[in-house]
Amino acid sequence: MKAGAPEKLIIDGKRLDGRGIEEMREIEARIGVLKRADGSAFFRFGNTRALAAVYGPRQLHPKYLQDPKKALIRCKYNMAPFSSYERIRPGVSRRSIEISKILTEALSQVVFVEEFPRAAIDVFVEIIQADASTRCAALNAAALALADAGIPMKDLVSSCAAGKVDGEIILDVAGLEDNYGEVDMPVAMTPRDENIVLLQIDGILTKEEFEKALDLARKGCKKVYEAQKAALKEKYIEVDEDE
Amino acid sequence: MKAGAPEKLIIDGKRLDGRGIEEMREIEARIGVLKRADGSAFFRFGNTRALAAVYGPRQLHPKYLQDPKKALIRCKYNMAPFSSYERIRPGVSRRSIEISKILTEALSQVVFVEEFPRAAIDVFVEIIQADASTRCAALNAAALALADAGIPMKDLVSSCAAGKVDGEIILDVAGLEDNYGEVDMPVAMTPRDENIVLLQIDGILTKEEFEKALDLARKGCKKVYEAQKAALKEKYIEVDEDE
Amino acid sequence: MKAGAPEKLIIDGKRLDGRGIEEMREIEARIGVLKRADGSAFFRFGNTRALAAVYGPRQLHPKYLQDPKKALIRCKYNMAPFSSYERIRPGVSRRSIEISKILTEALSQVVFVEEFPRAAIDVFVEIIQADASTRCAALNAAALALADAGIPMKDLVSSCAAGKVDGEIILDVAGLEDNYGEVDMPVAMTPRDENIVLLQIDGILTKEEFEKALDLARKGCKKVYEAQKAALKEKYIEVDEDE
Amino acid sequence: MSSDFYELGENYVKKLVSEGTRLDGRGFKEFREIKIETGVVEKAEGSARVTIGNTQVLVGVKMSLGDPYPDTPNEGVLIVNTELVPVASPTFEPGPPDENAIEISRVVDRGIRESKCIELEGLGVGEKVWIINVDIHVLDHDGNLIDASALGAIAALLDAKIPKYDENEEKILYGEPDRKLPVKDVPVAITIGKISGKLLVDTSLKEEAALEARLTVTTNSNGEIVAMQKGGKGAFTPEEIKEAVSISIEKGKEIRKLLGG
Amino acid sequence: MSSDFYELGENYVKKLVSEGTRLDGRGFKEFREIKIETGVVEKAEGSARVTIGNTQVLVGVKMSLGDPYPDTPNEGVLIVNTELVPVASPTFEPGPPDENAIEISRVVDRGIRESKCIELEGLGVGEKVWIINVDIHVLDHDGNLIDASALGAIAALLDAKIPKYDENEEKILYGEPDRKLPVKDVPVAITIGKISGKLLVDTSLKEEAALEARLTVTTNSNGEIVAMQKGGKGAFTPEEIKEAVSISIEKGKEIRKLLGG
Amino acid sequence: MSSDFYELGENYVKKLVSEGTRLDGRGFKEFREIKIETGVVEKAEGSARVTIGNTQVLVGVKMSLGDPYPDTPNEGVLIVNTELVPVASPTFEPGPPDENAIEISRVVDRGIRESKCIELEGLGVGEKVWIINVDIHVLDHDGNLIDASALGAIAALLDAKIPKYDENEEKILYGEPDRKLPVKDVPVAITIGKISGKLLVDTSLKEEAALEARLTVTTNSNGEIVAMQKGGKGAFTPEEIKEAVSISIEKGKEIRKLLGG
Repeated sequence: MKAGAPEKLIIDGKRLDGRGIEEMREIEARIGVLKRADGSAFFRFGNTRALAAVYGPRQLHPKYLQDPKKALIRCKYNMAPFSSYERIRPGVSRRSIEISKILTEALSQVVFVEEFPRAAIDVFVEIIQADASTRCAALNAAALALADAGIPMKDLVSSCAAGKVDGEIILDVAGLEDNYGEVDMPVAMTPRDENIVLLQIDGILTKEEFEKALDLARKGCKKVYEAQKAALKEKYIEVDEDE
Repeated sequence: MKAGAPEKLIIDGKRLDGRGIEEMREIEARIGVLKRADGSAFFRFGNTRALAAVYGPRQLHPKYLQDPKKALIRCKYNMAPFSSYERIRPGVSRRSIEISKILTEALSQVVFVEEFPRAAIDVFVEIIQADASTRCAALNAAALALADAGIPMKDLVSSCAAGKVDGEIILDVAGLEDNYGEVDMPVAMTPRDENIVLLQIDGILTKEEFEKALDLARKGCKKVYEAQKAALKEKYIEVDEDE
Repeated sequence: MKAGAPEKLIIDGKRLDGRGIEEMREIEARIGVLKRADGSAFFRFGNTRALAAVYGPRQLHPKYLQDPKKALIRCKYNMAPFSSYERIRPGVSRRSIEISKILTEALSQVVFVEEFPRAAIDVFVEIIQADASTRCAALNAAALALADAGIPMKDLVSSCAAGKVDGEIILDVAGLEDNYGEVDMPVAMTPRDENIVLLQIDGILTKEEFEKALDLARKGCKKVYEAQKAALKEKYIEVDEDE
Repeated sequence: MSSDFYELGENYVKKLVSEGTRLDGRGFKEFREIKIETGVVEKAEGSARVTIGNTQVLVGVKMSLGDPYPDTPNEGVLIVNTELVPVASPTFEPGPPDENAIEISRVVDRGIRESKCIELEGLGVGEKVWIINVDIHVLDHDGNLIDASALGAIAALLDAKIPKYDENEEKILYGEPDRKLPVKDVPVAITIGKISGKLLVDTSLKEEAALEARLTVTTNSNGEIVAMQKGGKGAFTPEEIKEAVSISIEKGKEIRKLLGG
Repeated sequence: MSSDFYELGENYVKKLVSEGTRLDGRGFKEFREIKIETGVVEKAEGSARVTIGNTQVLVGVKMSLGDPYPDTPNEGVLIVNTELVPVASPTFEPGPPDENAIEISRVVDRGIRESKCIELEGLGVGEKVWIINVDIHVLDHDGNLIDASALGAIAALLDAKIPKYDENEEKILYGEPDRKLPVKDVPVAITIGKISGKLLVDTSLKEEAALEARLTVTTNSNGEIVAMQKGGKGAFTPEEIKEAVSISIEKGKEIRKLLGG
Repeated sequence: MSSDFYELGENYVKKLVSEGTRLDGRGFKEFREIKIETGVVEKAEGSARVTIGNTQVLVGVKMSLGDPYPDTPNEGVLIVNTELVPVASPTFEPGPPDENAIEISRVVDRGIRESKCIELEGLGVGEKVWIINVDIHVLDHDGNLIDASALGAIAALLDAKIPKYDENEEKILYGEPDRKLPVKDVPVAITIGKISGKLLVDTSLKEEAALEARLTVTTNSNGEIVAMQKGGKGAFTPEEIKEAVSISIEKGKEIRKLLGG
């Protein structure tokens, strides 16, 4: 066992931060939070904060990377140096390269890339503060920023993590659960048709536990989707009121 | 106070190397010191030695960097590994990147860049030995090398540092003054119209002290200019004699 | 003397691994060992194992590197991280850059580069295990891989090392001889006309010793050539039998 | 083989799969021939060459002494690194690992780490611990690199011996094995590809040109999931995911037998 | 906004300035609205978000233990780093800091260092000293990045607490503040831009397309100059420099008040 | 000088050589004028400026304390580094050493190391040893960089003094020499070029455009070979190699005299 681990992470059905087994942290979603970007959004799960900006569709350089049939989505995930107790050294890491790759793949599924041949659509995500599920928060912010930029999309992407802690399948791993829990399982779905565009597992699950966790994550993604829709609607109403 | 600091840097109006308050170190300026370069020059303030070479105007690659209206000046400042008591690791540092930037900006002011659209004019400076004011020596050598290369210029650039040591405003900081003095203030001017193209301050000055230091630096720049003119003239005379 | 050195490396005319002064280690040569490459080969001197792959002639990018008169040979030498007792950090080292350069130069001598203007012929060599003479094994594998790729060549290249150990001129330095011997001298020849395309010496030799070593290396290269020819013939026969 | 094939072939592969067949006639849940050879690099503490059809991967385990993680001072440290060396494919270039190589490393790493197959506890030597470097060297690329890499990694770990350590000289006596590296489970990664809406195992390079999405499921000897990674730009339905998990558990068992596990 | 604007707009900006006005109607010595919010990143020892108009900068202070400089063995070490992250502008690219980011770092660093505002003496812990990492993260670029960055840096330092240190475990107890970082002065950087021969404060991005030269003057609470940096390809007359210094001292006082300084 | 010359000039150089002459009228075994000046950088422990015709190389020796190689705990460590700085040639670019710079470093390094000219034994200071950094700075490139670099390196080493070390303060007292660096032999590198089948020494830049192959032979005071390096894309016959060795021994003796060796 790792040094510093608490004896139990779930006591009488309550988690260390007071949440129930299937309870998510507070969610906050806002769009249009940056002025310079073509689209932007902020997404928060408790203390995990992500900021996304979209630039594009724009010309892709160098030219040999252009795809004559579609736009190239490029998502870059980055953690601010002060986002974690141990300072994060600026620059890419193996972890950030892998996360950027899977975020890019997840977003590529929902954007109508055929509408912008030869173009690039760049999605940059900054993790302002990290307390687990940063890739889920990143993806939620990125999908909103794409919508804010007016990029045509088949669907949004909504993401959250399930996991296993003290033998229980739980929703939205956070805090000490992230260090001392058994399993972390980030999931992302297209909310309307419930297709899975991101799925990772770290840790041991039986097939039955996995299916339970997947089902729980699906419920979590739906809640995320509600927050995303509300953020988009709020802006829409604001615009209306402005007119 | 830093370890190893001397008690006083000025004793009875004399500095540790025997100079007076407003006295510069020995200056040496020569042009045409390299054969391969299109223009070259050597400049020395006491033990600070700088060597500059100019290549260009020449074609700028990659093409997307070309400016259809003018030449791009690119100045690179580099310290030789053996130029300092502590060996300088080869390669760029944050310091050398910043100095290269401000030297480039200072030189861009005096070259008739409009005469060479789409071209690059590369100015490389090697600090052979460092004893304070390396950026000033670099700029003095660079301006001479540009003249040696026959690049049309509105004016030269002449540079030296003023500073504050033991509470006194002095000219041409050097030696222990560089480590233990209060203020270093490199200045560069176009000598004919006395415009300021480089100015930095590290350390605390009142407005009055600053104005005094600026005035002193101006006098120093004039002396530098005399040495630069002499170097250019010497070559000109040599050429005459050759003919 | 280095720590851990054995008292003698040659005892009663026999080397520590039982070989005579002019005896080479076991040689193994095979071609067509990889499916994806245009040509490939494996070469072994005892415990030194090299794997070479050829890609090309293929288009050379970026275009400004293209030579309108001939193909550019590019050989890259790399040691697998597990090829040595001390793990080799992945990535290029000064050593691997130098070896890549001299291998490229040696191979450029034998390929009819004029036949493929503007093209690149890439030769990649992986050292799977290192026990001295890795550059010789690399070159032997590379020459075979070029032949396997059907690249027209004036001649093969055959390489082995001579050396000096315990005062004696020996063939094919290996094992402790590599660490504690006096001289290592890798040589590569074009086997038919016996021109020297690679030659390096580390260590002290008189002119007479050098000439003796060169002569011995020439004999070694001939043995290497026999093994290379056999490998090429074997494939040729296999091909015949297939038909 | 020209790169044109891969473009043109994409539709042909999809057509075949939608008709229930594959380019080389295999069944959807059938691997190409798998060969595992260990002890192939004498200077490595452990090594394995794995071929799956024409795909060839060489894995070496090198052990050295280094600092532990602060929160696990007595545990050995696992480091997995993948080099897609340019001998293996015309599209691989020399240089630091790209995102594909990094994804392989991290998926293989997670399978080993999360299965807890190496007894890392007890791998301390004084203040230091054994660093277990697993280096995956891809030599020939004909598809399904993740499964081949993961299989090579566990095979090389099962082959690995900890070298003796001379405490007086503070020197590792490479070439003089002390004891086997304690490996007590055999994680196996199975990657399921989706083409024309069908699920396939062990996709070849030509098939991968037509791949919609993929899911790698690593399972342990108990048939439990220890790691999972969805890759590719496409999506899976929850039902497809569940089916893929079932296939992975089943194929994992078969392949584990090849390692005597 | 298309990049064409910036080209076309350059002449328009110059014309306006030469007529005595600015694009957004401000006076030449008038800043856009400044907002300063501190404590915005709980995991950082200190943090601040500064907006000047649409320019937005987030600064975090992280503290760790490291080696002192050899000639100041008991003093803490200040490190300032700027990331022009690509969310902030279509011209910013991922990668290591470029010359613009480095210049911001070095100008901000000099202002803090030369003002001696942090009591570095006394920040030793045994053989180690506190390393004070000031990370400037530019989030939205609408001009005047130096002033916003410098303001964010000093605001975050004023907000910073030194964490507790467990000497037995040799571990920093992040999240458990011990005492305030001792900051005893408030350096403020004011950048003066020159357009059409006029001096302006707080240039917006559109104005910066027309910038001839700029001068950043950092002053302390006594109204003394602590650092100066001339930037840009143009020149200043000595008189302009002196005027710029006066403006900077005056504006520095105003802005220092926003920090309670 | 335009780069066209080098292309056009190649054939002219070859023609001249095949007729028994050279561009500048020198004999095939004749060097351009060699000048050696030492002590040219006061802050370096040793330094030399070498010119061979218009080729100019500056070499500095800097000494610091560092860790020995594990198998030679009492020996100093030699590190040779070459910078082809862009002042020297329009084809040199800023950045890390390329393959040409690395080859120069390694050829010079081998000549010094294998000649055993520096008494490395006895250069220990407690647990540390003296690290001898030989930095070759090429300032003007008109051909034959290897010989000029090697000559500058040994001249700078012969000039070098070990600085005093204050054991109490654990500080090197730079600028206060303690004793001469013990150098007991003078290796000299001679590079033989092959043009039109003829062997030449000291090729100029224009001649190097026509170079078929080259051989660098480093010899010691006894006239023994201590290192050799064949470079270039061409080949030598064994007889040419033997002739080149003889020339190198002979010219090495001549040049060694310039160093008082």
